Amino acid sequence: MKFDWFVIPFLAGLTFVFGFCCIKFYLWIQRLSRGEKALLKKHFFSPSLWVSIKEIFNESLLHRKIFRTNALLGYMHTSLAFGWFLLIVLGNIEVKFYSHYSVNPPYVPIFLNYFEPNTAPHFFGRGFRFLMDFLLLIILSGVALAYLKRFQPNRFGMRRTMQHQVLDKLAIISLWCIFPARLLAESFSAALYHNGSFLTNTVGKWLSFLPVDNLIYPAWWGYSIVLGIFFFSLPFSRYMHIPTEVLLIILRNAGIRSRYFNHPFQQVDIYACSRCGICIDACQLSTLGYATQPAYYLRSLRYKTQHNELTENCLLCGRCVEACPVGIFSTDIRSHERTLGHEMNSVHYNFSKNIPKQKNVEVLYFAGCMSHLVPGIKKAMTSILNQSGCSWSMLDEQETVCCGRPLLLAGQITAANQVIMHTRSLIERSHARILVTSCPICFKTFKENYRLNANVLHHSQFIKHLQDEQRIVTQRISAHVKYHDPCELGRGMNVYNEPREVLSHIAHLLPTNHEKNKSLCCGGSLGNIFIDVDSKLQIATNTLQQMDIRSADYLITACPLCQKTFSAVSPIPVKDIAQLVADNLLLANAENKNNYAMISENA
Amino acid sequence: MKNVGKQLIWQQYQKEIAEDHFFYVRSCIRQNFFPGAEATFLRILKDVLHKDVYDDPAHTTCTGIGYHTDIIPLETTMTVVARQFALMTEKGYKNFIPSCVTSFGLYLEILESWHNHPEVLNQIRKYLKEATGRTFELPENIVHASDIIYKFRREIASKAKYRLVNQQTGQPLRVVEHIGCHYAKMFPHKSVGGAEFPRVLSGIIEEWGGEVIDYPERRHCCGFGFRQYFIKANRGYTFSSVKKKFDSMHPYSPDLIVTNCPGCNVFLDKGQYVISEQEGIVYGANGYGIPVLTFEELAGLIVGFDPWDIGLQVHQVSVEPLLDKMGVWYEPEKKYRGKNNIPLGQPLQPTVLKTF
Amino acid sequence: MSKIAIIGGGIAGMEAAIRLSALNFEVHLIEKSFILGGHVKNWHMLFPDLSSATQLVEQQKNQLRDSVNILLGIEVIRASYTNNKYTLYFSDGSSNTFDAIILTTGFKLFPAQRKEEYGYSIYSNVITSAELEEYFQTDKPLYTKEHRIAERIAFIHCVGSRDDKVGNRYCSKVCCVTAVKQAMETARRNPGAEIYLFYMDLRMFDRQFEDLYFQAQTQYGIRFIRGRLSEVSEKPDSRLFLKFEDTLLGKPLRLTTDMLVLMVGMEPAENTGQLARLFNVPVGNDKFLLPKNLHQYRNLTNQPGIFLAGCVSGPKTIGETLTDARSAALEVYNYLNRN
Amino acid sequence: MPDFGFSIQSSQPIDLDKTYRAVYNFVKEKEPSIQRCIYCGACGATCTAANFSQMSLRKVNLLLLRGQIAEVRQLVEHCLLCGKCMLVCPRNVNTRKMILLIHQALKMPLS
Repeated sequence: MKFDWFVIPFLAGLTFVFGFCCIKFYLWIQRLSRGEKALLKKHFFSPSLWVSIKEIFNESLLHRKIFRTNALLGYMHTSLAFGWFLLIVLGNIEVKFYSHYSVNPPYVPIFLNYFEPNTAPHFFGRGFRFLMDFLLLIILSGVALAYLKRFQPNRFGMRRTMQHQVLDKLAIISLWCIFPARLLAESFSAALYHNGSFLTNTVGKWLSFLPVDNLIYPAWWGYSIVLGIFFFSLPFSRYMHIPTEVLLIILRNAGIRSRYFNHPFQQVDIYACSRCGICIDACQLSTLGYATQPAYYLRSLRYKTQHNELTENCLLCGRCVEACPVGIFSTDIRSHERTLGHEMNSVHYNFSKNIPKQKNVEVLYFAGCMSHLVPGIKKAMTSILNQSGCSWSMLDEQETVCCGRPLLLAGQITAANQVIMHTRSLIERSHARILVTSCPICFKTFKENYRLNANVLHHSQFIKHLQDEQRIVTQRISAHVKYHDPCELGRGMNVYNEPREVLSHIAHLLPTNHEKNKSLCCGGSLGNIFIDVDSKLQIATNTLQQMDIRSADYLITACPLCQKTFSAVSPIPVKDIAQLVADNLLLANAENKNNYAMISENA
Repeated sequence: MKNVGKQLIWQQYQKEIAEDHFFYVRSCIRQNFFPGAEATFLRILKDVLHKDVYDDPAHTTCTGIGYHTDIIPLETTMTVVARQFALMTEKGYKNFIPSCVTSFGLYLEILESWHNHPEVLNQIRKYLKEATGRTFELPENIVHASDIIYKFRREIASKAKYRLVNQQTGQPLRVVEHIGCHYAKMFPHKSVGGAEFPRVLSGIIEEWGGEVIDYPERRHCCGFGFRQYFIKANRGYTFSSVKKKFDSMHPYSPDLIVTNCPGCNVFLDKGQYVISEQEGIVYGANGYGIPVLTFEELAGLIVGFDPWDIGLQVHQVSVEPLLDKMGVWYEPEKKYRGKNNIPLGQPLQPTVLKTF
Repeated sequence: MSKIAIIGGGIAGMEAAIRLSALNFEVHLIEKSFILGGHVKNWHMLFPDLSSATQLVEQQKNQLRDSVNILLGIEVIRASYTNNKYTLYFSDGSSNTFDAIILTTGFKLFPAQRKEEYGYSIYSNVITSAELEEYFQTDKPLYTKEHRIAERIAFIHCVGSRDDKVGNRYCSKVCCVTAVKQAMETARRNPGAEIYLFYMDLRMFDRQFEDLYFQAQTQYGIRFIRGRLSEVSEKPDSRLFLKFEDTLLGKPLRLTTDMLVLMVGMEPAENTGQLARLFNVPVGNDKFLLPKNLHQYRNLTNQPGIFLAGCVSGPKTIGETLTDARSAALEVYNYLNRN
Repeated sequence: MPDFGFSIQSSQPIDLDKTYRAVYNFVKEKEPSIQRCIYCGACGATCTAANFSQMSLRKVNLLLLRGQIAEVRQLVEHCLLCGKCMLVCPRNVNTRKMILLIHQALKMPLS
């Protein structure tokens, strides 16, 4: 068995990383609940494992999501990750061609040119040396891009980059040195033994003026040492994401989610963050100069530094989750952390015990607190509901009640449950089959936290149904409109198409630069309890600029809070989708009232 | 503290006080709770100042207490007041001096009403005539008894045996003055010095060598308020007011409180007992209270009357510490002896407030 | 050449004199005291831009041309009107005849001792806003009369304004913003001092006034309390004990302060009534002189040739006073060129 | 003690000399926008919780300034954090944060 002392740094590092990951992964998995363990077991022994493997290949190696963000950035990541992966795989295969190795210690393929200076004479020997040179070139191009990215992040589609810590810097420097060190060692080897291919031979020739005989051994040492440094720093730096992401993908596909603060899945999320900084540009708070993005937040969680402000200063708009190449649910983590230690002192809601009996109706309309500040929405919904011919009533006509989500967003679970219980009993009292709400915030809570018998619809969905059933008829107008996806409705509840279809029936719907899951936040989000109103309006102004709304006649949204926030700064009128519909209602024939049942069943 | 501003104010609130020939009417509360006080006043006017003063045995209450507790109709009150004036007219006097501050306020109020509504005055004349056959003239000069002492304060000072000065230290005594609400708050221009910075007692105190304490709750009512005190459950209001005043004056460590109103004197004196029992607080030095004297008693003390003749032994708060400070000579064993050395009996001892 | 008398040498009088002399009229500026500049010459800084008051007065004095005849230490005693001309008889025995007269006698500060219960001229640490403003001419921080640094200062709005008790129902207009300005200046001089403003309503009516208010709240931490002072007493250590009603909470409120600043309002200048009788100009309920009407003819009176400018016709800010004086100058010009 | 049949009431006024401002200062330090309040009452007028309680943020702010912590405690426990007040506030006070900070301060040993 071949051995030389210089492999020790590499071997020790590799052993350390392997051991560290095994222990860490074991501890995480062990902390999962019994049900979650069963899910994981089931995932391992079912075809769905294939999905995970495919995803690991696509994301951990090919980095497809980063390609979508920016091709150059994607290439950089792919060349490094997939290139290195292939280098290791091919190296291991290549070793097989040198038959005298029965057992291959892991260092042999890495330092093959040292242990086997003479290329196998057959075709495969030369072929492999060529392939290995080619892969090294690809990787080196990736490293070169990484250097470039430090200085010119704009070329990679990144306006802001992450401010890294010392340990991360050490790791990144060692990573950058690995492949140049390999090139150097292999080139020296090629100069001496002519065992290289197009790259190493050429570089070897250029370097042959040096005392190659004396330098080659230190060069192998150097290669091994930088590998060792990288491996030793990996578990403590951002590069821990490399092994963790694999586990993350498996757990996620097994259906495991973080359910409370410090859940093992959350730990996996935290370690899987590569701090690539893509979330920084996605986050609108970075325009205000706040370093509160998941990269910073997760880092602070991982190293347990003070981060109260980071927990609170988040719009919970979900743009970072959409943008994250690893798919980390950072908003969940923040929501869970908000429940800790921030619980309100005591809450005491004197809800009336005597809830007046509601008349039985088909449709119960819930405007929501915010809609009361935008009475145009209430009025529009009233005329739409009247026109639709169904029997309906408005739950919060006299007194506004709260859905409880604002409390949830602030982490006030106990208080929120009190409110939810009360509002739920109010809703159930009406026995309505459909609950329509104008507020996406309420909508999300009704769907997720209420377990209602009624079918819950956002008013844009409801209007869409009414249009499809021709229960309301609208006229076409020549106006141009742009549609803003509210965070809670779009990314929150995946309602993207209904509002667009409704709008395209009435006006010319113009595209924006930020459609659907890429849409921006208005800034008014109740998720952020840190920034003040001035900052929120600044975000709203930015958003409107980016949406380039001046080309439209109206900005349409489907959330009273978005409308209220935008109206404060918008140069063009801001309308709710319901208002646009109500403004263009044509008097319809009120004959087919009975068809109404279909909506509730189909929906 | 600057006196410039106060003097400007006092200039605006000066009134005419008659020189001699007074018709004196007594106070219900004063003659019951501090029976020596009115006798001392008459004694000073007659024996010290040599004035002509008439104390008519036929006069009655002014009904002020009944009036302020809403149990006597205004016409009745006016008719009773008219009878007092009739007595004065019959005896040939024109200068009317009530002993009671509430009476003083009530007389002023009625005179003002009659001034603005002569028809009411005629009505009252008719009532009085029908009821008693008497007729009356309105007084030419009506002032409170403390105004008389104020007017003659210098004369009294010149005949004084003692001064409001601590004999041990030579420092002036620190005196809190308390003016009854009805003295100036109803008709500031009928008072000496107005309602904000009344001069009637502070002038006396300064003339007699004392230092007046200007403490934040100086203007606050003693809390009597008639309706408050006369309903037992409401008496807490009265003593809350008393406590507020004492809490406020306490940091100034007063040696003495002087009042010109009979009711105030009762509540500031007896109130110290109530507070000591209920709250365990005593405001004076060494566990004794702060002595509360009426202006007549103080004047009597100054001119050298025997403290027990003035009636200081019936005060709740022991006056001995004050007498010692002023250097007033007194016989402790005679405190509870009446005329001809007859024992009057000993009062019960409070649990918290110390007494001699 | 027409002759014009301007009675009152404050900023309104000077401004009108400057404008009219530029129009080549013979202008006589009559001032009772021996210095021009009225109240403004005593002020430190002007709201809302904190520019220098003395500079304003000095600028005006420099602009008064030689053609303006300045009569100092002189009062008008008698006046007669014949042939569209006024003859004025002065306190020094002289007399002169004029084609038009502008009354610019301005205001006097409310005498704070009339609010007895506030203890001005009784308690040594009660001062008026005017005294504070003059004190600001020095660079020193605010000391109490016992030479302690004032650590807590209360400003009381509406002293002598909006108060039927003292016979002034009107709002003096400038005190609210003055209090905010002075509170900020005090905060600058006495860092760390607690400063309270007790107001009835904050009337920040003009441009940038609200900005000052905002700045006072956020930069200087001035505490605004909607509350009415009832009375003041002195504590044994000569600090002031104040009793208020917190009118927002509806509760009584107590506070001890080192100093109390009374924001004294405006009253018509002492001789305003006399001038009104002299020229037969009507007087309003508020005792300020009444113009012909309060819209188009704010500078005209019901007497031909008698004009008003500045605070003689009601409280005004400095900006308003100067504008008013210029407008009066134009009215005089129109009047003299009416034929 | 004799039975008097009545008792002396405690003093009602707010004593600013003894005002307990720790809670206000805590909130102010973390959320300076609380100082901008002009007590107009828009928050109380729009308040969802005011439908079934005495809640008024204007009053809460005033009570904090005057150190009336017991009353603050009673009022803030009605808040639903819905944020309507923030949308109507003419001075842009960050009201939700303010409420959460008050709750935090009330839990701390200083109060």
